[in-house]
Amino acid sequence: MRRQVPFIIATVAGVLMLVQFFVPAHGMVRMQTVFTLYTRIIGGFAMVLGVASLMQVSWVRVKRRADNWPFALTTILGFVVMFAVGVLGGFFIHDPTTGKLTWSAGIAPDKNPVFGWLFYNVYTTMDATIFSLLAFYMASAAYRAMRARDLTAGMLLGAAMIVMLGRAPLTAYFWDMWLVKPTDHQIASLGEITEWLLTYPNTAATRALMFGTGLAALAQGVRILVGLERPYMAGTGD
Amino acid sequence: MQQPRRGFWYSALRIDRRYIFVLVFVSLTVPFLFPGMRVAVEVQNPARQVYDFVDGLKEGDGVLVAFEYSPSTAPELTPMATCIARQCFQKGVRVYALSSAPEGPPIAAEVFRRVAGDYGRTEGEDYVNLGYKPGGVQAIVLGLAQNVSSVFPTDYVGTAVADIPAMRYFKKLSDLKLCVALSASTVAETWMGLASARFGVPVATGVTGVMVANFYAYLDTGQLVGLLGGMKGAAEYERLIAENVDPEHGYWFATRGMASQSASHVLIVLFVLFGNLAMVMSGRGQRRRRR
Amino acid sequence: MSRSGVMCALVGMCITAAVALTCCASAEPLAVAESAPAAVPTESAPAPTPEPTPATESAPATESAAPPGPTQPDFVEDPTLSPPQSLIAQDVPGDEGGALLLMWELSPDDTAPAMPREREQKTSPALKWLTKKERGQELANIAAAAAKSKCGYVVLRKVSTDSEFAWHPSMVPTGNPDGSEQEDPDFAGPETLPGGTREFKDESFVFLVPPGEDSELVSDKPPTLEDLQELRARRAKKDPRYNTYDYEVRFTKAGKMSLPAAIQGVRPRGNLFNPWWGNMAIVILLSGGLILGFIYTARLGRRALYVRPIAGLQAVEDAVGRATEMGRPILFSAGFGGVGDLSTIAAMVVLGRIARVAAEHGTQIIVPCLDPVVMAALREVVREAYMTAGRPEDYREDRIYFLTSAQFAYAAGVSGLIVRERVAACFYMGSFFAESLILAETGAMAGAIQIVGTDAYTQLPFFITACDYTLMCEEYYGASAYLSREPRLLGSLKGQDYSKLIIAVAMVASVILATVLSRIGAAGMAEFLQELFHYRAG
Amino acid sequence: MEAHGFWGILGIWCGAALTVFAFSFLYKDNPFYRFAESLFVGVSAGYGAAMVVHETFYRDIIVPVMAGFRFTSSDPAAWAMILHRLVGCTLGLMMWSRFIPRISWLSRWPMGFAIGFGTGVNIPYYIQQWLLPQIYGTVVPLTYIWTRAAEQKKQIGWGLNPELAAKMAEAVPPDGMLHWGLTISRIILFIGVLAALSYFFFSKAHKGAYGKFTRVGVYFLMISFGATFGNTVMARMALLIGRIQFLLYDWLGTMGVHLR
Repeated sequence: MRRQVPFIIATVAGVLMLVQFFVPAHGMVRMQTVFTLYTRIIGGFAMVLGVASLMQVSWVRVKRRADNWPFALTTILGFVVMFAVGVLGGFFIHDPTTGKLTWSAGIAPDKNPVFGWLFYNVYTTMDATIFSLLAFYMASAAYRAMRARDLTAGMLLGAAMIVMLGRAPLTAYFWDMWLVKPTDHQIASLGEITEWLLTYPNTAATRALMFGTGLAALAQGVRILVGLERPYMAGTGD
Repeated sequence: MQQPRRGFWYSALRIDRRYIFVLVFVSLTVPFLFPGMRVAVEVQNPARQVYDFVDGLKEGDGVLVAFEYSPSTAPELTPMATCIARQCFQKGVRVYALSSAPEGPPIAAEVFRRVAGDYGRTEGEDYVNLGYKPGGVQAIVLGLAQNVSSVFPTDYVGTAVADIPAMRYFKKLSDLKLCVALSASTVAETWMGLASARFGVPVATGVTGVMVANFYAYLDTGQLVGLLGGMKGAAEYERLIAENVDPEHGYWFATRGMASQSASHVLIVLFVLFGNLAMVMSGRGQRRRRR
Repeated sequence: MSRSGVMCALVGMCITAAVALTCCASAEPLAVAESAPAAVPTESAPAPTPEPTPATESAPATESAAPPGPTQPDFVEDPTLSPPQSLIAQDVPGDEGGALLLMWELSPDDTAPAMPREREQKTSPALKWLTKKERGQELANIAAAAAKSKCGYVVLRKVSTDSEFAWHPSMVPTGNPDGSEQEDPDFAGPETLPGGTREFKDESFVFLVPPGEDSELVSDKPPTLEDLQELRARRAKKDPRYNTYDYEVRFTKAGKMSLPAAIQGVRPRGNLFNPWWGNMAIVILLSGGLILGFIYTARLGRRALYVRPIAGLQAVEDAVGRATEMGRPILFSAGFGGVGDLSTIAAMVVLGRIARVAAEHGTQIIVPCLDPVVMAALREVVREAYMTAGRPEDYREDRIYFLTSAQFAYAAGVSGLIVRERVAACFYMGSFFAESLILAETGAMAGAIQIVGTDAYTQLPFFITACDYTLMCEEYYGASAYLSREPRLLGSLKGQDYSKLIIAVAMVASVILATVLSRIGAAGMAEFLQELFHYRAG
Repeated sequence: MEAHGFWGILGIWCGAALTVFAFSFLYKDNPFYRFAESLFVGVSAGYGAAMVVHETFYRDIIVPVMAGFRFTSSDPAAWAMILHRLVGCTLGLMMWSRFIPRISWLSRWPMGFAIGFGTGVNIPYYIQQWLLPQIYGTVVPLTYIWTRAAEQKKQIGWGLNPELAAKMAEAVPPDGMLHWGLTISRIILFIGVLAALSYFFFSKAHKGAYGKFTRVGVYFLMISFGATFGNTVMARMALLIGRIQFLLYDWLGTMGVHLR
């Protein structure tokens, strides 16, 4: 009951989906939609679990006045506001033509002014900004971590620099001015070299990686279906 | 790291990274202070293939543009969308936009709002913004292949698709001549795998630079008809549009960024060279165990 | 597998079949519109119900049951034109059941050359062994010749219970996207199929969703119950599970059309196998079989299975040991996969090992999670590891917590964590995306030993440059097998290896063959060889 | 987006402030960044939760069930539809058994279902995404025949240089000839695939000639990673450029400074 039923459920679901891929009949397609619905619902309930965990952690920090508890409070407030506005914003949308709120479903940021404002000016701004922090880290990584310690690292470096210069119109332009034009296209342009690098050696390696990953995924799947690995047992005591 | 802590090169290796950050910021900002600055972009084949394919479409054909990205990657992907919209509108090709990402539709609306006017194209007649649908891109594509209205009963602003003239020519996925998946994730692969391989609709992708290298493998197998890679790809497309389609209109975001792009690339290359030089001169790299 | 495992597998298979049947049954309406035939075929049932017998031959004059009605505005019937011959209807193989194929022979009055049917194009002697380009050229020539003859064919359709035939939807240029025809002002007659056409694929069937799942309900202006029922009734007409259909095919020339070749009571049905995916089935069966086979040979233990050492894994002890010396915690991140993702599952195995070592050394392990379900799973993995190490009292659940499910919020949170907690060793196992550099570089800044295992090859360069050890893609999957030295997992690794060997051999052989073929001018055969590996998505 | 109205401008200022807060992390970890970070954590969690409430609880459960009950009289199929929701919610509620450790083993059932489902879906997907298409792309004749038509389509160099392309095309006989460059490239590609594949072969120690071959594979891998690195630099810089454009154009724009 505790050990075998989950395994049976997993195997049944897995084998059914595997079979469904090859059986195009409508009944099986319908089954897939039903199963997808189940997983969506499970995910929804699990999300509650996760949010509860986050709120609990933050709340404990606030209650205990742990260090930096104001930030935990910020998290809680941010969540509460966004959630409330989001839920209401989903059910009452602001109709720009009539200018009044109407009952609806769905959660379009631009239909609810408040939610939209939070979404665009807080959510997406932070999203984009933290994303763009990567540029700085990239630079420092290039300076502090990229070392031609051996031949392999050297090749990584060389390829990276060729691509970077080839992708930079300015350098590509000067290369063309000084090398390509004078020799009447006996020397390939930097962009073409980059293209070649990407199209042949890069594709070769990528393919090998894809073969490997695909097969490894298949093997792991088989192991799960026959119960050699039972990750679903985790997280539930005994 | 028990090494003698002395010597210029040694200290250079341990320079505070904040100086690097400042340099990066400056190299990116300065070019923008000279709005007149332009850099010519070399057009490569993957971008040209996209251009040629759209160029080969006839008036009245349908093109689907999937805005599968959030504003965080808009600098790379939105210029591509703008260019595709321009080329399609100029040829009279209908454009349908949809997204499996909740942040996508507003971007699509913005792009259409900016471009459509230049060619006198109207919403509903020449382009439709179908909006966002949860449940994953696989479900969306499979649904579209059967029946559009089952997935998108209404468009983004809530008009029933039955009342939209342009939707008469887009009842199911196979009515389209091209799908363009603009994505910052593997969603583009899913579009390719389903739309192209299963339903035979050609797929071109515009992806962030991160994924370009891997997508070349799909280009070679013919899974893709064309590929726009990152801001450079967008700039290439912008050049093709600006020179062949519509010189006067348009504010070429990507092309403008190219100056900063070049500067930063050169800076990074210099960083790498200098870092390695410092390692050599200081006589010892950090002995980090590695493969 | 253990005996109980085998038992469960068997039980599982039985239930699989049962669920399949019930699920498909529940997909069928229990009681349907009055037009429903006695037996609604359950496509995926093992014994397929007999296809409604197609009228293989039709005597035109007698069976032209339907006089041209008002839905046929601008073709006048002309008995002198002879109709298409020997009309038959076939189910399109390997589909969901939403397509029907009408095939006929040309009307004697048709002057156009017969166009090869779709399924003939690869086999007919004229078109065999041509490359795609050549074949396309040939077909284009035939089509051009056919276009010269100003004749064509029209298809009419009706639900068997209806009285009047109407133009087939795909010949009516307008209408609702949901396929329900509507009167359109600028409707000027049907688009006829060109002369020489000998087949027509009717793909206009749509399966009705169960009541309540209609997408209209979630739109901004949900319809009333009456509207919805009316709409569903209209859609039910297009559902081949509820109706059979009658067809008429007429030969048209210069605004006239012949008497119909008619056919009654046919409908498509779903099929039990899609031949297009045969090569995929072979790949899965072959590789899966190899993997299972090696698992069993490994269990019998006839010969020890060698697996080459994987550098990154052997360094785990060193890393944890170093953390112990410095008295700092270690950090583990399971990446962005959901609990079902294979990369996450491999991460759990690796975490089990790391946590055990940490427990033995008495080192704190911090695990911030992106996915609540993953979090729950990881908690249990760590707890079991501590118990195995005999230190259950050291296990602290609050060190394994749900941070957030937003990518960069997570990256920011973890990088802040690394700096604040002065982490000594970081393990990133799982699938990572753009945030990889933030994590890896912050770790490098904090001077932590970093060991990475990921299947996200876009992020590998940064991990390789910024981290100490990197398990690339498959190495990472192999890690779980390598860690738990179980013969079964090693066996599965073997299976992968041999599948790879087969792929390599197949590629070498085919490439050489293709090259030779193309050099001796049989490019078509080379393409055919390539087509064997053609992919279909699903 | 250009600012209009008080709220628009306030939004831009708020966005600019958060941007600066986040960038301040580059100097050092500080309260401003921590504020922005924790705010973002909360807001994104709230966003996700609101999404779930609408897309799952409302659209997938409440709406269909409410509508379904209206149908049950006319169409028994509605019962099946409602039953599906019921099963799904039961599984979902089982997940919540984690709140009660004593019965937390119940949550294995939904997890087993989710994992089994994911496995079954992913196996074919990986194969048809990564295995077959790439074999398909590799199994091509190594020799490439150059025809004038093909050459005329492909313009070289700066891409927009018709007369040069025409010149190149003239050099090609119309019936075609062996293109050595592309042929060699294809051979390199093919060898690269095999070599890189051999690196991921676990059953054999990397020794001797085979070891050297796998080294070649590693070189190909490294070139590929290098290319990825270069492209990613481009991507990240582009993102930062986006933010800088926001600061320089939108934010300064609200202060009357127009750089465009």
